[in-house]
Amino acid sequence: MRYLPLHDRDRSEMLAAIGAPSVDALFSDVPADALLTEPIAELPPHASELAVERHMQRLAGRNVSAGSVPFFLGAGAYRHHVPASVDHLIQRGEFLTAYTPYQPEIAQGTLQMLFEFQTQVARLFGCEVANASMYDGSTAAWEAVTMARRITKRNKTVIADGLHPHYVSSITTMARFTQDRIDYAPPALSPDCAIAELAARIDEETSCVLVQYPDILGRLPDLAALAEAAHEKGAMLVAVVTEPVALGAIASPGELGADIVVGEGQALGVGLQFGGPYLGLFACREKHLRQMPGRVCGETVDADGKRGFVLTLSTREQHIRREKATSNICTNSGLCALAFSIHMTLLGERGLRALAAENHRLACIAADRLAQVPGVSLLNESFFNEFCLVLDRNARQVVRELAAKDVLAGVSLGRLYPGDDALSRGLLVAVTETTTEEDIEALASALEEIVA
Amino acid sequence: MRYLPLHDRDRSEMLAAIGAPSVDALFSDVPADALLTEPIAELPPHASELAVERHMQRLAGRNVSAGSVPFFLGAGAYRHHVPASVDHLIQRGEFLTAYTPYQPEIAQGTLQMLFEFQTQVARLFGCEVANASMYDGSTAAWEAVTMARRITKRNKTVIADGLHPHYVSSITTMARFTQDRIDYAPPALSPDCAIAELAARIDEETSCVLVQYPDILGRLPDLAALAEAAHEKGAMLVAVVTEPVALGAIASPGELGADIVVGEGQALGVGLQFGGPYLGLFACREKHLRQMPGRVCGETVDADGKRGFVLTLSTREQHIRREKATSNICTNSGLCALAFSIHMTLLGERGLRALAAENHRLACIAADRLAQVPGVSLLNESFFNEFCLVLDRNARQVVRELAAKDVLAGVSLGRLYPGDDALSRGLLVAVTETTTEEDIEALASALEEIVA
Amino acid sequence: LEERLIFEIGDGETCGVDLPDPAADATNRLGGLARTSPIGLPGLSEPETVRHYTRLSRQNYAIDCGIFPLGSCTMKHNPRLNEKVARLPGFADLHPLQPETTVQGALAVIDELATWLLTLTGMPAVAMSPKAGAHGELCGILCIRAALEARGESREVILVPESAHGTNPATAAFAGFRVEAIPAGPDGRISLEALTGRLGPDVAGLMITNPNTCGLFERDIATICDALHDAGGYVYCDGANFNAIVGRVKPGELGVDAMHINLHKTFSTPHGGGGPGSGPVVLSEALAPFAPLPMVLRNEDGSYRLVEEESAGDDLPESFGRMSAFHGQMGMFTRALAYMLSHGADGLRQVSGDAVLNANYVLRQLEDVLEAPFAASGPCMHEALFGDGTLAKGVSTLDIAKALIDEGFHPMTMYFPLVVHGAMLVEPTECESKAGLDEFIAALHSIAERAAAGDLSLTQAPRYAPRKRLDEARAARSPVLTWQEPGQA
Amino acid sequence: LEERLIFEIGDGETCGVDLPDPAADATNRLGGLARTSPIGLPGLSEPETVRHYTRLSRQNYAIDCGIFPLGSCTMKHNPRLNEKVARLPGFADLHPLQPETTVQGALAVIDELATWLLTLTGMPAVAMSPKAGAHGELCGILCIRAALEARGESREVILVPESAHGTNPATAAFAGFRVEAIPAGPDGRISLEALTGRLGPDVAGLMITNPNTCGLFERDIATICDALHDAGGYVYCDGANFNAIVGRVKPGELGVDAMHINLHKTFSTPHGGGGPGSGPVVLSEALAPFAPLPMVLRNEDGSYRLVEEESAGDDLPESFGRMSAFHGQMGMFTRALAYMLSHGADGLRQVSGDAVLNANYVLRQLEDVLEAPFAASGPCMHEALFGDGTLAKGVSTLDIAKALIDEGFHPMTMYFPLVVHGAMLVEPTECESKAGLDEFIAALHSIAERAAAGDLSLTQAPRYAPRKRLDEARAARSPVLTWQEPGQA
Repeated sequence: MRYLPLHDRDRSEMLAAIGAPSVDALFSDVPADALLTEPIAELPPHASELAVERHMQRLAGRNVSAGSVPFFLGAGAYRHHVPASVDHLIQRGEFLTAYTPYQPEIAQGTLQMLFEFQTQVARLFGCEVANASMYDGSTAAWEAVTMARRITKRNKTVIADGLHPHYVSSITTMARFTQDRIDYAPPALSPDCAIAELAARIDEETSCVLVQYPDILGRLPDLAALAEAAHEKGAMLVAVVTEPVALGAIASPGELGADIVVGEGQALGVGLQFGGPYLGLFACREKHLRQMPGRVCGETVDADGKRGFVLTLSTREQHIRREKATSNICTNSGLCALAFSIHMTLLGERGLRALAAENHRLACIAADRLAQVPGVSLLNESFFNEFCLVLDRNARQVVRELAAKDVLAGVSLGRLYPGDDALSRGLLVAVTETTTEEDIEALASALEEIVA
Repeated sequence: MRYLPLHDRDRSEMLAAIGAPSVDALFSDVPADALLTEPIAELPPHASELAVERHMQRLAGRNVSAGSVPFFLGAGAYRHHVPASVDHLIQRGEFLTAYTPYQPEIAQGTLQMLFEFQTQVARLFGCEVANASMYDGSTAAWEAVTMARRITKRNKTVIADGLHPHYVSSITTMARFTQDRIDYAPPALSPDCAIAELAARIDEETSCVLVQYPDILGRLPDLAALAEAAHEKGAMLVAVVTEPVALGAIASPGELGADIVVGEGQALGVGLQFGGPYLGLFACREKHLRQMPGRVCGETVDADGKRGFVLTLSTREQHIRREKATSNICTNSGLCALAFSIHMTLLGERGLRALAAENHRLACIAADRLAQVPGVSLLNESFFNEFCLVLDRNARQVVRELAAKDVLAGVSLGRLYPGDDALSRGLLVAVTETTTEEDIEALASALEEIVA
Repeated sequence: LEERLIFEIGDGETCGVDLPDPAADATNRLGGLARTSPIGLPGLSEPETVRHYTRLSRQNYAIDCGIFPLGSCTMKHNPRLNEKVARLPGFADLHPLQPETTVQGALAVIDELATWLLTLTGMPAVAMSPKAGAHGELCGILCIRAALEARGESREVILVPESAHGTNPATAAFAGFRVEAIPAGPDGRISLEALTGRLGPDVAGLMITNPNTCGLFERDIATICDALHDAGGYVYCDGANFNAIVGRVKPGELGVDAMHINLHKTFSTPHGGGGPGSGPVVLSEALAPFAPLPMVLRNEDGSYRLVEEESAGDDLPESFGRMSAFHGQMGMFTRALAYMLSHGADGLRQVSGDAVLNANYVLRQLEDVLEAPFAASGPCMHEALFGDGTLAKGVSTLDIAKALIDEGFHPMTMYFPLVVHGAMLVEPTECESKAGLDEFIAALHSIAERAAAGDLSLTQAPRYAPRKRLDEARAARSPVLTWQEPGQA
Repeated sequence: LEERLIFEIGDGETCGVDLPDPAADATNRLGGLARTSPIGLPGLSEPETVRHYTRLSRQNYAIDCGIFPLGSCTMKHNPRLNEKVARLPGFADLHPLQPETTVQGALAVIDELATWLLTLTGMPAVAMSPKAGAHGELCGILCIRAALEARGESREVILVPESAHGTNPATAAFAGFRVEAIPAGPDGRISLEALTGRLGPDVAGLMITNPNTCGLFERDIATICDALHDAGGYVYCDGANFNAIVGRVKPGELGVDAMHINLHKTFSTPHGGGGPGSGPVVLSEALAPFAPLPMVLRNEDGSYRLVEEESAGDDLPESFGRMSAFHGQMGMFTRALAYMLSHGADGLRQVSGDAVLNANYVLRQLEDVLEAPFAASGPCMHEALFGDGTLAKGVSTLDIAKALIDEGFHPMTMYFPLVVHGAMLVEPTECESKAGLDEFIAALHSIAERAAAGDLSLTQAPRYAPRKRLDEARAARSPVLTWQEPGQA
């Protein structure tokens, strides 16, 4: 087998050195009736690289890849152009095949990268500190809820209607077991984020209010007003960003008063990948540092006084603190963080702003064009690169019909909110720099055919 | 521009340091009437990575890639499965973006690899020494002719009829300017390599006889007999190997008496690439070492006595010897040599033999199946992984018709020997481990439809 | 050569991508939220970027550079084939919310991988979506909670052996359980007596690691599972050490109710300097009904469907709900499936055999110079455990580890498991050749001899790494987690 | 850590691929030539292979690691986009002899690239197939020979300036010409007087490099071309230095008849530790009819055809023939085209501007400590040339180069051009930032100061490289080019 270097000759010599008669004899502690003596018959034998590649290509060929058709899906996962150098660099063996940097003297590459990543995330979110990444945006959002609970010692969470329903589900599931109380209702098909109504739900028992920015309908809620309302009641404002590119065009949640900002970093460097692995971003104020979950990398010096980096504050973590840890998280999303950080480094301030501007420009063109289709109207008054169309038919059905015409038209609200009739005519359309004007025209024409 | 790090601010500072008023002023030595003052208007302005990638993808999409259809082309370029680790490793920046190892202390990676490569090539070819690679098989073949001329001080070259016609053309072209005399005639549609007739053409003025092994029709000439005949007249035997995988199954040219063995290494590690870059292999006897063209890497020690490697014997080379050099070759095919060497290392003795056996096994199946098609007969008595079919129609036309049916059926002799009516019904069919039995069946069925 | 930070190299004007600069007069529909302040992100040109990360990478050690014998981490070869297949546009360029008809190949990957996992573990169901081992633990523990709730019971205690990974108690606590420790016996295995003595109506379950973190197989596992079940509890098995037994024991046949599988350990998806992982959880009949959403099911016509909130009522009515957005770590699924197909049933069996053989070889070649507390407990599994008993005063496990760095090797896991003083846990995996192991053993043997002899120069190691020993206490005392412009720190 | 040779690691049994072992009883049709003796090739498992080459690579310096200022080599950034597009199956997995209808996109790449080259050089024709710069030189020289033959003349002399690349005389000699040297004037440029004095009916042509290897633009190039043409000769221009003038001067407008273009220099296809290269040759009206086969032509319907031996009689009747199998370095064409499209007309002009600016900056920042023989000859082009005049006795150009290695930089080109004693030719290219250049300049400045002061420790450099100074004389004296089993050497 190509990955296994031992020979039978090696094995014999090693068994002799050990004093064991056979490899099987090394498994003598396993109950005899449970020990398999032969390869499992239901599974195939080993296969050549060529055969495996063929099999996987065949499966890949049964999918319609986003790049092969006009494509408009978003709703928490965005298709952006990732420079080729990003993928090249993350595939360097020294990054790809390293473990968590437990021996910092021979892991400065990963550690310095994480320190840079933390700084980039903190600045992007307008916060003072950030961690070294988490699984994804949805789990980061739940971690933010638990962090707010630890800080405020309250257990009611108010969730704005514009939070991604998968995030709401994930939080609700966890809360069911931890006795957190969740105050949430799905959105109406309205351009208004209804900040005042939301603020009214915050009370003295509220640990935090969670709001997505831009939200699931592409709307841009007034975070500053919400921060004021939350702080007034001693609650924290947690902002959730699922499209970090937006922050090249709009003010950061931290600037607007958010106490914790979490997000999904997939849009930069990581790619769609059918939903994972993605990249949880987590940032907060410095004063809450020791309540922040997840790994962090910090600066220090070595025995010669040279600057170096280490994983730090591990007293918050599971491997030291066990049942008193701030989180059970062990693995982070290191390689995705690297991809995000490289992409961000290539962009820089100027590139991120230009990228955001280009996304917004194309989204405006698309919104205007699509709103001209009879039977289609634009819900949003404001948006960044994603907006909600209201059709005069069930949007989920329209999406399926368009897929049959090789147009991936967007995400229907029916997919996200099954059983909610009021939302069934909503269609989320995302536009990025990878969208061409021909794509927009193709969607508009196909919609015209189908909706008409 | 994303590849150019200077800013206008940098430029101003640097111009000030230089004492020049502008970048344009640095070009003051260029005749004013030839100096362009604006970007060339006929060429487009710079483009984003996304735009360039789209353009190139569009062009790539206008080709039918070998892997997408049943595929049987060979004739000097073979499609083998290249393990994914080969391409990964050659893309490591330290290999990919290094120059010729002129500073050996910081190029031991490339140099040790070349030393290993030379050893692999020498052993594969059954020779004592090998160089660090040349452009491709055809140019290596010409270099062998000139080397034989230098050694024997004779200038007549006898070329066997089975040498790849592109190689013959390349040699003939060069010989036209250097007054070498070439004795060559194209092959007949015969299973017999006619070694005796070939031997009879060797005389006291012959510097070398060039023979391909296996030859262009897939035949296996008796090198030992030819070596004897050549040596008898004081001529050298130059063997040309265009399918190195064959040497896992058949005896090496060196064992059989060849003095110089050259070849095309593309089959291992390099891939088809529409014909280039490929990999010229060159090996010979140690006693002719100093007449061997091209770069070579040799073992030495450093100031601490540690083993190390350097480019050596440069007194043969153009950069030292100028017009007295053994060749004008400067660049080799280093990265392709690396790919070849890695692939060979993964295979090893056992893997190369297994690979060769699998190629031969599938080729035998294909030959038998295709010979059953009415109007098709098999020319070869012996072959490795490529053989010649004789059709009852013009094979070139058949290949075109099969291409229209999405079957790439092989190389017609009409493509290789245009205007030679006697050969026009010949079709070369190559089969490798990448060929499936379904592919063979697809070709047989399609042939049946077309030839019938 | 020192590598500066991107903030020290780049600036806000430089850019390594080509994008049109925004029109100055462009209108926007940003609802008055247009950014007005700078972000503070430096940009680098592409050549500078490639160099920065290339140079950084060269300061890392990785499995591609040599042995990485971190116990309980299973650092094995990462085939590049797997990277290649994961990047096929048909997998990598697929949106998680595309219509089902356009992602049938992706759903097939999930289903095929699930079938492999079920067959290898002998379990009836698997939750594919957990994003890493600890997330998988959470999934298993929530299944237990959901099962108890369905039974109308509110058992509040999870038993965890002393030697467990720290994630086990953290997970149980995070899910709202009270954690109680169970001690190990002198042979390094769980004390059956202590365990059965503690069982009762308040015990929800046991979290056990098997093979355990002392590198030993828990011989009594079937008995333990029976005892838990008899007492109305469930058994969660930490699958981090599955590499020792893959293809040789089906945990389902031993009676466990839930086990996560680290695809990034046993099935070789790359660790990437700390993630991403992927932690599918296999479940017993008892826990299967409570598995989280989403789930991939096969239709009668051979096509696949995705069970999400909408159809859960029909297909998985007792599901405890969703643990994260979308469908799990697809990028890891393709890699793991390619790995499994490559090895096959025979190859995976060889994996565990060679991994265990290599570990026993290490154990026996070093027990003359290092304390091997459980050497008498029989063969170890895929990890060899040593203590610091033979080290002279003034030399610690940490010094041994750092001295290995100077010999060109990555150190083993230090100070874990906690049950052994100054523990050193060596997991060579099946990917090391005998010649490679012999080199590692020789280096460690020599260091151990120096340590026993009191060679205090070991405390100065590493000397030949990109950094000398780093001051971790200082980093924690006054944390600096982000870069500040000089003068603003 | 030392890296052993594959022959010292592997053996004939180990294998890093999975292939069925041949059936022992398999018959064959190998005509009695079946191999009976072993080859002697070691195999390594895949993990061992990945490690071996990863470790080897780490002993290399490369442009991805830092500045690589080798004069006349133009080591610039290699964009990974280009690697990506070259690997699209539609390019990489294409056989050179596929029917024309199945390779229209590939032919379009060749034609598009040709159009860029023609437009940038102002020439009417281009031969795309030469495989590297020296092969391109040969192509150009053979065109000249063919043109002379067509005129019925047998001129036998090619003039080559002293400062020419060694390939120039080697090429001319290889093509059967006699080579005569033309001296340079004191300002580092070709002596117009010496040149015109030598012209006559035996002179076939001149091989000139412009900008020349002293880093200077040959101001009299148009006059020189006219003189050659008047005397019945042709002008071959070595295009290795085209990076200095791309987008700013069209060599065709200066009167040259042939020029090769190193795609691996000016257009950034990666050097790969010594190749592959690619050397298309642009040709004047006078030489175009003699261009080698094959050639890509555009049909009236927009499709492309490949002119090979078959159709040459119609399309290119005077072609001197084929120089190599197949169609040239396609893998380099795709990369070079992607590079050109990325830069565009404006970007390429910026390339030459920045390259020349960087070189002049280096020249002026170092002329106080290093001899700069042509500093007074005006601005240099993209290379700064220094001599060893300021070095103290006992310290050589070689020592300066090796000392740069210890500072973390790749040295410049040494001892070339021959016209300057102890020459150091620095080509920073446009890909270096000012900050990066300043670091390099500071290091070289300090070394030059030490060299002037007679610091003999420089002769011990490098100290911090994977190897100390290597004994090149020994390697040449008793060449060891292949590994032998111990005891058999």
